[in-house]
Amino acid sequence: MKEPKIGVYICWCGTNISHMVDVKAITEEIGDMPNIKVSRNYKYMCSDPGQDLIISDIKKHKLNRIVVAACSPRIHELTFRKAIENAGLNPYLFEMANIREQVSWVHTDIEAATEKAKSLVIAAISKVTHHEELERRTVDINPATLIIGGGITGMTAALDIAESGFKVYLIERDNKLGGVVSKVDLTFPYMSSAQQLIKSLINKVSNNKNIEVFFNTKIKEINGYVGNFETKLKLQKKARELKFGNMILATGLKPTDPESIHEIGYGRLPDVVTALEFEQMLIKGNIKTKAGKEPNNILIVHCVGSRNEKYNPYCSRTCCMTALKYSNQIRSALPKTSIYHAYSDMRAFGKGCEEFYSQTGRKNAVFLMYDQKNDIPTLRRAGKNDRCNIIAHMYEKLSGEDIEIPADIVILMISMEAHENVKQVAHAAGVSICSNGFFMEKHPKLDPIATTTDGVYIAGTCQSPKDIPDSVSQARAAAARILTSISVGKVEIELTTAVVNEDICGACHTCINVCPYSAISFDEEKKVSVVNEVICKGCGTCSSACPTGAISARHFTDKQILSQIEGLLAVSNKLSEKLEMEEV
Amino acid sequence: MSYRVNSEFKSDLKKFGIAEQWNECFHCGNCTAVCPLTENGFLFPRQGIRVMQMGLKEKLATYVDPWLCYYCGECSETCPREANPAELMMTLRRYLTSVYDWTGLSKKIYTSKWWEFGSIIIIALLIIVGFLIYLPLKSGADAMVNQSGSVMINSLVEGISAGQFVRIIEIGDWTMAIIVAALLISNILNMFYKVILSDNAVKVPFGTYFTEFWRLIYNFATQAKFSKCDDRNYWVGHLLLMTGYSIMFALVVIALPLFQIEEIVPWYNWQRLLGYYATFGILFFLIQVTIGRIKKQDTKLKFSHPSDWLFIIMLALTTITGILVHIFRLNGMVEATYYLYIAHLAVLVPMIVIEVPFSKWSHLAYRPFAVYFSRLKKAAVKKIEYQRELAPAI
Amino acid sequence: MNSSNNNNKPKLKMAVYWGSACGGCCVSILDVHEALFDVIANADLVFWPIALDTKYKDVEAMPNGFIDITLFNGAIRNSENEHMALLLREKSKLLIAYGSCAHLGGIPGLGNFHNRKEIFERVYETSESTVNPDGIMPQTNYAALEGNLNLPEFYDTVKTLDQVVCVDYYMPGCPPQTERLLEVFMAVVNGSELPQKKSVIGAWDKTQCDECDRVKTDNKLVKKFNRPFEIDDDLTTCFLEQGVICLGPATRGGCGYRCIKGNAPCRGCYGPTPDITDPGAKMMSAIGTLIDANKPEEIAEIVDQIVDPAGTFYRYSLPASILRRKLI
Amino acid sequence: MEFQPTIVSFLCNWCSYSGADLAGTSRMKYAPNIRIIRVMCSGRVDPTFVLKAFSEGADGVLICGCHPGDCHYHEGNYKCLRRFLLLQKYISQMGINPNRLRLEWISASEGKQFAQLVDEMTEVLIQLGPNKFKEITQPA
Amino acid sequence: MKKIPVTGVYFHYYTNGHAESINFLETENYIKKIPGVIILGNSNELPPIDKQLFIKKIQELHIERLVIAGYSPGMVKTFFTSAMLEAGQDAEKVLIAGFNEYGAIKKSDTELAKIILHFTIAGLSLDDISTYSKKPVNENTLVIGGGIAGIQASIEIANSKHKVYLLEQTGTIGGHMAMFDKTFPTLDCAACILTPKMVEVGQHPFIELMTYCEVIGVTGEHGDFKVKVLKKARRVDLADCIGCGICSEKCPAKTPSEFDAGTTLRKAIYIPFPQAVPNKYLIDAEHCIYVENGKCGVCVKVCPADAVILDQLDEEVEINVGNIVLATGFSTFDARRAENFGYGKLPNVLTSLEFERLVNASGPTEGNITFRTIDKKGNPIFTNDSKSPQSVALIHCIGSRDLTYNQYCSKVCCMYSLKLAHLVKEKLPDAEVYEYYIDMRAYGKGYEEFYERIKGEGVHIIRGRTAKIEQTNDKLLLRSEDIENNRLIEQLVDMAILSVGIEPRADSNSLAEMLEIVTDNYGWYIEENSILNTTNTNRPGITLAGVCQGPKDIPDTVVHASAAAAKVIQNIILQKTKKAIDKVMLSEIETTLKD
Repeated sequence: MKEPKIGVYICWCGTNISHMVDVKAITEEIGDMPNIKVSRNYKYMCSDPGQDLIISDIKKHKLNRIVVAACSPRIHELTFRKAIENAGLNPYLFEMANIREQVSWVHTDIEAATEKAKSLVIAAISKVTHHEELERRTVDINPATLIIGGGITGMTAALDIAESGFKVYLIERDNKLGGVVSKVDLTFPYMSSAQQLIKSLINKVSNNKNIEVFFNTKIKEINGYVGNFETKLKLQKKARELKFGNMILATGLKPTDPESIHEIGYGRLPDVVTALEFEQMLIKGNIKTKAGKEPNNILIVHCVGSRNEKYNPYCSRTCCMTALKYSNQIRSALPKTSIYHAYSDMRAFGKGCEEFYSQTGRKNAVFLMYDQKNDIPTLRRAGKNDRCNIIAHMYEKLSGEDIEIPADIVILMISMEAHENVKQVAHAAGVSICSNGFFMEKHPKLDPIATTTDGVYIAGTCQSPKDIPDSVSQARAAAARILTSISVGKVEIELTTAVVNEDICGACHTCINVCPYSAISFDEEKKVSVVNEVICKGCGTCSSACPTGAISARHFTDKQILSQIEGLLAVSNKLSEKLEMEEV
Repeated sequence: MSYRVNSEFKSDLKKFGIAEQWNECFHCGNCTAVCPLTENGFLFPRQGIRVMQMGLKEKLATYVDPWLCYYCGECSETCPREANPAELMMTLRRYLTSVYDWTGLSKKIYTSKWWEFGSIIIIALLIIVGFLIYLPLKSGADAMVNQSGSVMINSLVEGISAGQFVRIIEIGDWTMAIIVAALLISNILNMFYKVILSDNAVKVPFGTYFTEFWRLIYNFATQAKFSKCDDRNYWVGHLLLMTGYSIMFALVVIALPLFQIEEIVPWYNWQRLLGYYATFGILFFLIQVTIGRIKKQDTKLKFSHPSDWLFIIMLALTTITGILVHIFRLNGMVEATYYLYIAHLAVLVPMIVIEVPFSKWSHLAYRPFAVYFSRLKKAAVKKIEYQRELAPAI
Repeated sequence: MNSSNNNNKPKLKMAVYWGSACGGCCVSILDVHEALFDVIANADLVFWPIALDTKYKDVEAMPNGFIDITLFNGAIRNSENEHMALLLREKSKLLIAYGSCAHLGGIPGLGNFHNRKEIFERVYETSESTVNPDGIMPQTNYAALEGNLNLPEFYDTVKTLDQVVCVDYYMPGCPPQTERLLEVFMAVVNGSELPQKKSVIGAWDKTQCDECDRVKTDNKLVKKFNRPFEIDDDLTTCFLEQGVICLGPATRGGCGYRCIKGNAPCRGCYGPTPDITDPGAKMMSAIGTLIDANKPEEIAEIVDQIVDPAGTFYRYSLPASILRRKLI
Repeated sequence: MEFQPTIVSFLCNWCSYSGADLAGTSRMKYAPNIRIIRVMCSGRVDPTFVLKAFSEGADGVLICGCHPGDCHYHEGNYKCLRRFLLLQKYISQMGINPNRLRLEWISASEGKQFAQLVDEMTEVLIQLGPNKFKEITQPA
Repeated sequence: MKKIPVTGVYFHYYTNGHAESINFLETENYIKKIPGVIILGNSNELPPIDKQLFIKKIQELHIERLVIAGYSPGMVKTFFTSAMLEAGQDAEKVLIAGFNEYGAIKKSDTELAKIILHFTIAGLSLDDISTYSKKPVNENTLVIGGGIAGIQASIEIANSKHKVYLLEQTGTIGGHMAMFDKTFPTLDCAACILTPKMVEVGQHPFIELMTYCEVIGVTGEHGDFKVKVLKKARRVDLADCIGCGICSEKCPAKTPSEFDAGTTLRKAIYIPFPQAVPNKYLIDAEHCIYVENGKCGVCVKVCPADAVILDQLDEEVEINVGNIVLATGFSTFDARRAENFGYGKLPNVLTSLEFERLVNASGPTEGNITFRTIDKKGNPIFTNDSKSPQSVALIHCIGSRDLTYNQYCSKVCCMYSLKLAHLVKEKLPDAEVYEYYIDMRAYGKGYEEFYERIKGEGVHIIRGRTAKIEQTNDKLLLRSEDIENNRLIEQLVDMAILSVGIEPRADSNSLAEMLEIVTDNYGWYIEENSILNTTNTNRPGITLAGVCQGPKDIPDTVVHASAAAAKVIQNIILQKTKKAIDKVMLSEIETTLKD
């Protein structure tokens, strides 16, 4: 190893860091440490001038290790690596100390924050001293794509890719395509026909030669890595092995089961129906009570299972507008029926939606506001003199009155939940699930379609509740990524993999089953374990499990982490010594 | 107690109004906030819209809020949904008038043109026919003109003396006044029952009835609340009308023998000055309103219910006939004076009989009473929101 | 053995000393049997308390660097051990930590689960065979009638040799394999290029498993930990796969997997492979990984079957481990 | 001056480190006693690291990973849990209060929980007092 | 032609708010000629006709299938479904032919309307027709607008190794997002997540950045557009400028900074913000003293790199591209228009955008919330010298959900207001914060949870729109109804923030005219299909990305931009261009249908 010449750069992040951390003091102190050739601070390290500063220092001082203390490496690690690479240095001879998210933003005492920042910087220096050069590698992309879910999202994505001339495998758990949209009559707010739309889509998918659809199929296991995934399908009679380069998860939604919400009386009262059940009535043109009568009063309860800690804390995004759609549809067929909406906030936010809301109001729908968090309308069977089937009781917030609402049919705008097979799919595809049960995206704002696993994209309601246009857009966006990936044909792979030191490996076989990706195999000839670095994702579990220390996790080696620990504690060690001396 | 919502109620109410945009309201609260007259406990117009949308009929009957509104129109002007809350308040006033009216005539008059015009025409016809048969014009016009050349108005009728004629008209006046007052008072009692007694939330301390009574008189006389509205011109006009009308009413009904005399007193005499003031007051406001209602620019005059026009027309006709009677008298035109006098009565009487207890004019009583009742409600400690002072949050 | 006595070269001066040791290491030297002649032919034994009557002051009298090789066995338990370690370091060109005790602390190192007080109490008071009504405890200084008596100070903590002095090489084992000793000895005698200082000699870089001929499969998951007597050993399957903790995977080869050949699991006397900071921790990590359960309660239940993790994983290496001793 | 413990913490890159970042971006305040080391997965956490931290003077060690079932690498967190339980038994044998070593699950959305955890652990460690191990492992 | 079942066509004349309509009569006459088609009538009433009579008609004419045609005829669909059911027919055989769905809105779209209806009668969807034709597509793409949508679309396309011209009107890319402090609901700082993307754009080998440029003309068609671009004179040489900032320091001319939403002043030679890409200076000709009267020129003298070219002239260049992505974004509602809130008159009434800058660490006060002051020259600005407010009110829906201004919901204001409330609480923990809202639209992933969190932070969140703001002494008086608690509030606060809605850019209509695409009543660009294709426009090859199509939050914008990119990449890969449906001749369609 060459003698380390380290450059340390501490960022102010405007005032984000500098208001809580004495950046200058750290810079000075660090400058006196051994091996440190350059120690600087700058207002915005991530800006072009900031990066230029590093680049010119590398060239001028022949630096071979860089430490940047700034924000979270999850934000700017790549930026700096690129800059360092531009300066001709291997991008992995670099370490970031997170002194913003972990220090300046979360602490209030300048002295303590500065001390902590200092120890983080020293730890990064200690670690970077042991960093090694890692070389970039690429793999080819298999042009086929796997799409899980044959709903509108999956189909749109499939068509976008297939129409561009690439193979798509479309996996559907059901025996037909269409998903939830196929159970819907019309779309809001322009009231186009969901049925016509989905039928035409199904038609196109079925006629596209590039799309192979698998019905009644569930994915158990997916192996491989971006560009080269594979899965084995168990079909009725034969097994089928699929190889593909990318995949889109579009597993869709599951409507909440309203039976768990006792007040609402689903299952107990026959004329309480869910939104999807009501869609069936609309498709068939048969809006009747169970007893076959035309309803005089219809109550639509919004937010059933949504926006309530007991059920789902989130908003299901589409129910308000769907409810308004029902209101319009009922009005067209039953001009005299009273329509009541029990809602909590009218979320008419999309294009044309506010207008739709006002249009619905004009058609004599009564909007009654309830407290969806604490006071769900209570439904009971009506008495003989009530002249209706069901009476709903609730506190109306806009008037401040306790009211009762007569109803013959009650429609529940049930919330959307992630489909139950999300967990299984997530496990197979190696993506995370967030607290609400939906797939976790790579970044909630700037990358809502990618996941933390390369080559795996999510689209539609499996990411979060959304309406058809938004699902379709997301499907398109995912398709864009995949088209890019296919047309470029190559992808760079993970560099921070595990590696086996064959001179030490004792052939104990401990590691082999530890790897979740089966990246480790045993070389019978050499009698050592071997890591397939294309499959390896660099979690480092094997490295910890290896009793001999033969496996090391690149960029996170024992040596690197142990020196990081030493570095971390160096400041407090010195400090406590100082304290003791003072006490003496 | 929980109220049962009823979306059908809206269609009942529709007949009392012109605009129908109230369903557009999404309850942002802008109208209430912008209203200079609303206060805690009486949050209008939004709550009125809410009660209307929900069809809470019983609740609505306990409301005095619509009477507290003087229709400045600011709420409608700033309403983001153009839901026209001010016009709803107007509509609710019409509706409440019919609610207070126990005879049920009010509802018929408001909601049916046949009833409205029919009742007026019948009363007018009765008066015309009655005059022509029982109080016909004397022959010999010259006898009915005095030295100064003006018509002696009380001596036009065949067979009775001037004194007798005044007496007959006075009796007629009083009869009319008593009937109208009886109807109005019974309606006010009905209002009192509905607003105060049947509202379980309100228990008025007895003393309050007296301590707050001055408000009734004060508001009747000044429409002080009205002056809080931004457009003070309108309040001035309205005050002119109100005083003018009251003076005229006093002169014609209470002081008829003093007012309707044979001799023409000089123009600076009190009767004539009062008369001119009243006529001016009425005409001034009438013209203001008529132009406004035709132009439809001012929010409060944009929407005219048939009853609004009828009221204007009747009042205008009364005034014009009155002026003409005066002019003809001065010029000694006997026949013209007589027939116009009949015409004057044929307009005036139905106007008072129909408009005061059953229609638009009833507000002369309901408004001050509403102010009075609202104070009573506010004094009733049971419901906290009436007690709340207008105060910042927390 | 190919002995090559080069007469032109002076004989090596060799010393053997025992610190806190059982004597097994010295015996292992004697175990060279007839090869002893080769040793004698090439080396002069200048100091070996177990075999020769050389006094400490004779050693003190030697010039610095007089001894070519010192095989120091035993841990540093008391001040005498420490004194001798320092002395021999001064006098020796090569100081070799010989055997597990000098290398890692060895069995005496288990004393680090206690401190001096606890040990004295046990030994001089509470042990079943002790009769000490006066509660007499060893003192470093005792004014007897005959004059002052000095005893070495008994330390709280057992140390490895390299925690006291700088060590040139380590020869692991409890005791080291005699063959390994001879190989090392002959290498020195023949003037072969010596390995990098501080390294382990007389053992392989690879572990026991590399030599071990028991069958190992990929499936090492353990549902239950057994003690050796609890299983019906099939004599061919890897101990770990039978649920018996064998430190073989984390222990250097060199002994010829003798314990395992004797159907006993490896206990780790040869110490860790290079680059391992803490062999016990490494083995714990490996063993932990192999537990076949995901629920915390289930895992805890399985972990509880390892009665004494510290004693099991650090049987020979406690003083050399990261934590070194129990905190009392 | 009141004793201020030092906590060395190992956070998995995907959930817990993001969770800590979230605490940062959400400006949730917590005790400055924690020092975070990023590892790719809690499964990377070797007992050696923990012992090293204690020996270097850490008063507490906190390991955080994804919630069970959420591991970015499928089950690295389970492996961490298994080692952790064994390690905890070992350190208590060595006279270290097992409460000085904690394993917690922090997801990427649990910034708040992370902040609370740090505060709570700091409090516990203040109660326990300084870790004396450094005196043994790093004799003056 | 395929035999079709007896189909009844009903015209729903209701035009759904559109001022102009297609020629219904002509369409009726056209469709009548198709065998098997019976016109059943028309109406613009709701409900359309007498149901019993209609049922009778269905039965008499043996109608097997119904097609309702018109503007969003789905509005009345259920009437016909139930009528079919009652007439004993298959209720599911009611089809919708929505003219507006596919952009047939104006009279001139009548041909398109015929096609739509004809297709529906044939049981097909308009999407079924292959309107693509093989034709070489220029692989270069023009992206207009350098906000997050334009950035995202550019990166997506450029990553597929096709050249992108990213055209931006101002001196830097970044758009509105760069101005924001934090982004909801995760509160990551906008700059932190945006600047890496901006840098990526700046360094991308396949992106040619054209800042300070405007499109002045587009000719050609899909696959081969010729775009005339006006390169406005930057007056600083991009290659030579080293970004040292000495020129700006010395420049005597000051003007309100656009980037800081006018909360601070910048010089006439300036860099929009520190992380600007490209990070080079430019001269704002409108405020430059030299440009105005030929005197000054300080910048030229001080520039160490001789990069200033004061007499540089605008330049016209032409670029050839195959596709155009429109990502022009939005402008915020001018709060001066809503007079009752006193913005522009009362100094401490701020727009949300101003507040974003004020609370931003890189803003005028380094993130301290202070009162507005007037500097020596009379400019209202923010400095650290003035005091901080003790109470702050946020008022939602300014310029949105209001028929006087814009009827639509701006989609983002609720959430950003909650975020701003949080930021106030964070910076001024003792300050009281009030939020006045109508409906809380916390619809996205994690939004509702964020709303709950803000409620938990002690912000007073009040349902009820504030009607007006008046100055009383040194405080602002807000009058509102607290709807949920049945009371009126007159709240005195120190500062009020107006959550202004978003509007189409002022030039959106003129740009639309130049590009021959359609806008809606407000000025948002209309998508080809509101459900299945929200990125295409009526003109093939011109794609929409982000807010210019309608209000969106950041995640939706990013997804939308990526979706737009998908279409472009697809076009380039396939080397096929799309014909506009209305350009596909009717006779051609008829031939297709016969096949």
